[in-house]
Amino acid sequence: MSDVTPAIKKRKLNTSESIYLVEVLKGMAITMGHVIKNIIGELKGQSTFDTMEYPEVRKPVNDRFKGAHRLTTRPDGKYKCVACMCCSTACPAKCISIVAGEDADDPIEKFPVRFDIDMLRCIYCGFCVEACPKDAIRMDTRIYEINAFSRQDMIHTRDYMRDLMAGDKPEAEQWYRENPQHSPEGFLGEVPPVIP
Amino acid sequence: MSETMLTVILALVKCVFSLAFVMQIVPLLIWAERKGAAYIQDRPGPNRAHILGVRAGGLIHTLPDVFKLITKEDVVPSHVFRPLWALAPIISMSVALVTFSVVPWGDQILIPAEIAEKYLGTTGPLAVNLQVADIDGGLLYVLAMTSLGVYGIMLAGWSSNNKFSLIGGLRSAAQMVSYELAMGMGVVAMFMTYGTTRLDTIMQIQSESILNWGVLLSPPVGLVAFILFWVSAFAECNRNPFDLPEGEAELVAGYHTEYSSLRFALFFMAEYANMVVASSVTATLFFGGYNIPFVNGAMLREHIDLVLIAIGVGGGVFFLFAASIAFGRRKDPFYAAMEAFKGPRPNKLAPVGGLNGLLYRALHDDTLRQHEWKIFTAIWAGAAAAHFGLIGLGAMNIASGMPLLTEIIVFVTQLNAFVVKVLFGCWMFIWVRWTLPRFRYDQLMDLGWKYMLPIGLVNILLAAVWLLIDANTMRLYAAIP
Amino acid sequence: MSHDQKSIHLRDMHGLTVQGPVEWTEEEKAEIAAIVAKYPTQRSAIMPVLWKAQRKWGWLQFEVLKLVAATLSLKPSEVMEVATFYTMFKKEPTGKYLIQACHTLSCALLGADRVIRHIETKLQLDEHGNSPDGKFTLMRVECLAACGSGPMMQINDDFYELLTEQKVDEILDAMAADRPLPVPRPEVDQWTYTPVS
Amino acid sequence: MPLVKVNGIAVEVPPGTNMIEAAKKVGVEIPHYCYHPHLSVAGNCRMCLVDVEAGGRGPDIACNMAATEGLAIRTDTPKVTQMRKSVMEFLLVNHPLDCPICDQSGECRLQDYYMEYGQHDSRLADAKMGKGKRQDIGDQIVLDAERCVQCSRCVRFSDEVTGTGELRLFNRSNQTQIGIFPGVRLSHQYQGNLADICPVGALTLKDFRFKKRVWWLKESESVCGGCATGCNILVHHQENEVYRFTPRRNDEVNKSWICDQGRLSYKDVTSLKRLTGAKVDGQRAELPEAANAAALLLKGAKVGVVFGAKATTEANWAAVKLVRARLPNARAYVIEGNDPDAFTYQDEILVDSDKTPNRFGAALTASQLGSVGDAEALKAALASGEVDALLVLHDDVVGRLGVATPKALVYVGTFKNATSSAAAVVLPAAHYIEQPGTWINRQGRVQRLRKTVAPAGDSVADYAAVDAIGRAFGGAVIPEMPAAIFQELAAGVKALNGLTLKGLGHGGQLITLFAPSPGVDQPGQAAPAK
Repeated sequence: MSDVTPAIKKRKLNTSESIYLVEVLKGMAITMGHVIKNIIGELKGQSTFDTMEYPEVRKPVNDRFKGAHRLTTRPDGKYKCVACMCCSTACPAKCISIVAGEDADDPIEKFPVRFDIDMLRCIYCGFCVEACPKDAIRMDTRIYEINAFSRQDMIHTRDYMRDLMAGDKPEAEQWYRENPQHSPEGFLGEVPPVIP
Repeated sequence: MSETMLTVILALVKCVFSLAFVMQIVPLLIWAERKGAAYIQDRPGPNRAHILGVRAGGLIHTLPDVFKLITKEDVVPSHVFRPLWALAPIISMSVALVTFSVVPWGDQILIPAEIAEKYLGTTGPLAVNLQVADIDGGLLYVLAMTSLGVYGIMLAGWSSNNKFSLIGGLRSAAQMVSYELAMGMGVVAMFMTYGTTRLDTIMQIQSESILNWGVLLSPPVGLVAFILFWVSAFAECNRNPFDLPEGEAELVAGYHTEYSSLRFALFFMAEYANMVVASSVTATLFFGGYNIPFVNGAMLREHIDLVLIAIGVGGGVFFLFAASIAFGRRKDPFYAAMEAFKGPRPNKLAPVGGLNGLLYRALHDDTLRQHEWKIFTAIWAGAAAAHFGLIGLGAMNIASGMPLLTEIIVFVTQLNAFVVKVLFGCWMFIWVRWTLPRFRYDQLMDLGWKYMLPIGLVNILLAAVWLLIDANTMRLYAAIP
Repeated sequence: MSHDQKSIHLRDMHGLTVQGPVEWTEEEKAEIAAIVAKYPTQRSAIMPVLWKAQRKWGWLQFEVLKLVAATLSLKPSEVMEVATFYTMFKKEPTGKYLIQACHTLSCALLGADRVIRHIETKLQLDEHGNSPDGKFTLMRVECLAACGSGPMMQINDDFYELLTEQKVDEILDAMAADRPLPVPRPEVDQWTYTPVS
Repeated sequence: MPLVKVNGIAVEVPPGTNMIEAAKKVGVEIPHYCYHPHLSVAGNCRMCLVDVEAGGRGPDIACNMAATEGLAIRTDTPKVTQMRKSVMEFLLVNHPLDCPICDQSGECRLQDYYMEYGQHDSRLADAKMGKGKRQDIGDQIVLDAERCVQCSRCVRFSDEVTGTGELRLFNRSNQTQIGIFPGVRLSHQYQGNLADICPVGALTLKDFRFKKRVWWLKESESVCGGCATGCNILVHHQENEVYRFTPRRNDEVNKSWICDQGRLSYKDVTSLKRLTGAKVDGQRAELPEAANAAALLLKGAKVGVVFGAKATTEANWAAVKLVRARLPNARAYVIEGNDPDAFTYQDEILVDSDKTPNRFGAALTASQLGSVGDAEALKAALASGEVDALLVLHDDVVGRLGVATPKALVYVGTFKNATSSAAAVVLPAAHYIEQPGTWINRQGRVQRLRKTVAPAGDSVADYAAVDAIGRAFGGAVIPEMPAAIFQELAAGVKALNGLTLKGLGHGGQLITLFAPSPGVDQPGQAAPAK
């Protein structure tokens, strides 16, 4: 009869086990061992804990870890993003919405008036980063606690994503500064008359 | 000052002291429970709350806890039977506190005649018993009071008008009734052996020699009685592995499901107060109470200079050792870990937040934990200095002949011995709780009725046999005034 | 330095205008009519009329192009198309002496760079190739078909060949002082391109 | 007819056909930039180089290769691929890497062919030639000279189609760039076509600039309703929102062009002037409710029906059926001329003076009721009281004729105007791109409308609005499906006999119209586009 669950055979306790006290004391020795080990560790200043003291100490994530998105800027502080919408086209979750605008004072005419990512929809696939021709969006922040008190706040806006990493200077920007001939402006040459 | 007045004042002072004793240990136990659990489970435990950067190893956490429990809304569910529901936590707490009144926490303090006559208006020296209620049936009183504790839990469970609470209460009642018996058996064996139920007399008997300590009396009667008593104490206090009234998984919370705010706090504190009382009674019955092994009160009084030297050197070394460790810990492993994290860090996370953090920042510019360890270094070094200073002062005073000071030093020393025993007992509670799993109801009943009760009965028989054959025991009987 | 041909709007931004009123005199109109008459369509007369305009005003400002277009009943853009195609139509004012120095292979091998640098330092030319007094303008140009006698340069309409630093000094000094110029190409036979002994 | 061979496939084409078109016939695409079927052949992009097997010598450009007997070309040899690759490399030497900000990307020939034939590992070491970017050269057009590949399509367009000749190629060699004479802006009304024919992003439409990436847009066929020409268009829309109109090639009607007014008329779809809900006495009402009110007004009254030159033929046919079934004594009117708010521009290229897209359709159906009155007749009838209730399809009768408003005025229309505000009952009709139907243009060509996006608000197709009145009278007057209505229409109207909706195809069907009434142009007389 295959549908009968075989009975679980209990192991017979030996004498010392059947008087609970010995086993209890054994268990208590184990736990006390942990206590002593941890106290000594604390006194010696070498933490023996398995836990991490989270917000201050973070689990070091891999360099390829895909954290919250950020928008990079050019040396003059403007967005590198030119609202080409490659990212929103590539996005499988359709969570990026961009509204393009025209910057009349800039040789790079197009810029994002709005650039919103709905982080509730985002699946962190990183296709947007792959798709971006301008290195304007990156997921290298290593920020993994993306949370808010409202759905509205879970939509990361343009300026938020720019300021997410304020103070941090990625290598590429440094590189552009040192190699201005390769910067996007280098190709454009003469500034033309501007559309009123 | 009349004799009556003096008695009343002394009684009041002792009451306050005993209440304070229990209530001061409770927060310490809560901390010990959390930290002990954490260390057993290889984690740091509470370490966030701080006052200007000092966290005192998580001790500060109790303060916000208390504040939270006091300021929380007192929710009274509409379906409870209000009078009993309100009474239940009070019963629980008060019973735990009242039980402590018969436990002696020290030898007598003998106030010399000249001081007593001058300030207290007595004729001759005054001997103060360090015990609130010096009653004949001390042990029976303990049994009586602890069995009252079940009412708190039972009434809470019943009056909550909630099936989970009711089941919790029922379990508690059943368990208490079963283990009350085993405990009683253990105690009967002990007072047969001691020949008295007066706790101060029992203490006097134990003072004579370490061989007179309850646990060693009439082997194995004392030991078996201790085990019976101690196991029953776990059940009486509703502590793991016998904490059936509180089943998180199956009973939501158990008998206190409907309680919040300070009413819940009373249950919570009652549990720890019970632990203190149970430990105190155990120490008194089986481990010589306030006695230091091999050294009784008379010896302490006789060699007060040696005692001072021992305390001075031992305490000083301890404090200096603590200071040196604190000094060495100014560079915390925590910071090594923090620096090891080589990623960008969002601005929104600051190491210190809130008003407390702002204050701290206004005062200091080093990191929080470095600051804390600096303070610890200062505290421990200061304690060492104060310790040496006080001991020196005491020595000078004794040299100039101050018997009252001798009495006080003896009292403090014995009290310390008592506290150490009590705390160890409490630690046993915690230790066991985080080691063993909870018993099933039927296992609990099996253990109580099928094993512990027969063993208790046999133990009584054994005690009786010892009474008949052991001259030493007879000598003890003779010593009773 | 050559004309900056990066953007056709650049010259407009200089805000430069030609001297005098932009209109034909009656005689000129008659001459233009004669030129136009030589061709089957009016459009074919663009080049001669542009030449005429360039001689008259020195360079071809937008207004001049418009006048030419109106004269030939064409669209201004059609005239401009032709004017910008040919480099010898000047779209920017130049000095009295326009020096066009060849820097193509033959001349370059024979030391054109040295000569051009010499001219630049001697005349203290600015980035547009103009001398401070506005008298000279230097352009580097491609081959002007005098490869046999390089290095060479063309000043206005005349070729100066087999140049050396001394010879350049001699020519430029004469021009600067408004003295009669050396004979343009005395060294070479005009037709056989063989040096005159 | 000469027989030519493309990649070994023989095809017979009319003499003089160039080989790009011949290859298209056998399904072979020859890439090209400068060639455009409606412009002269310039042959300067060199992208259409093909290998001539027989009938010629060496590689040659297909666009300038007239079909002659025995001509055989190949486009699938490695040599051709290599030639295309080399041409692409030249074209891209100075082309900026602007694709992310370029509106053309997604419909850019340069992108398409680069992916196929590009020199993917660039050999270019020098800086690119900078040219004028973002020049404002016209009301509708932005010029980015850097992106230009000098195909000269726009030059030929402004020379050959509009004849204005503003755009030229200036300078020479690698400095060649497209431009206008300083100060002379584009002045014609066909500027949008420049953006369409530009194979790259040099000429882009200001109106569409940065609005939407084209790969997100869906294209649906329709017909422009701006004037009687009936230019074929593609409606570009996404998620029920219309972003632009572009011309759809129809050699008989509009070739590949459309005027700017028509191009920008997509804005009317979301205009605030739309009627989006039914109204009874100025109060918002549900459609059946309003139809009931209309039926009450018309029942027993002396009804005049004004057939709509802007309504679909189906709607007019529904009106005919309504009159026949329910209003037997009603009189029919067709009012010629334009609404007061129509644009006034007209020319000889495309834009007709008549701004109604379906005048013939209206006249043709109205004539089924016997005599058809004109504006004067309507005025007189209203004045004399012979007509005291009007059913108006789209026509702004009140605004145009200044007639005294009859008590019972039922208006079926898309836009608010004087008539809609004077009407007792208003039934909202969908915009013409929001409904199926047919129009008959000035040539007498029956062209098909399609539903491209959902109707705005409560509006319904205009034949459905008329049918709603019929239902209020007690029963539907026309079938529900557009094909069935057209079948009935084709059977009922002599000129349309034998047509089916499907048979109209993409380009429409020319019909023989009835003898024209005075003042109406002879259909077919008006020339198609130049």
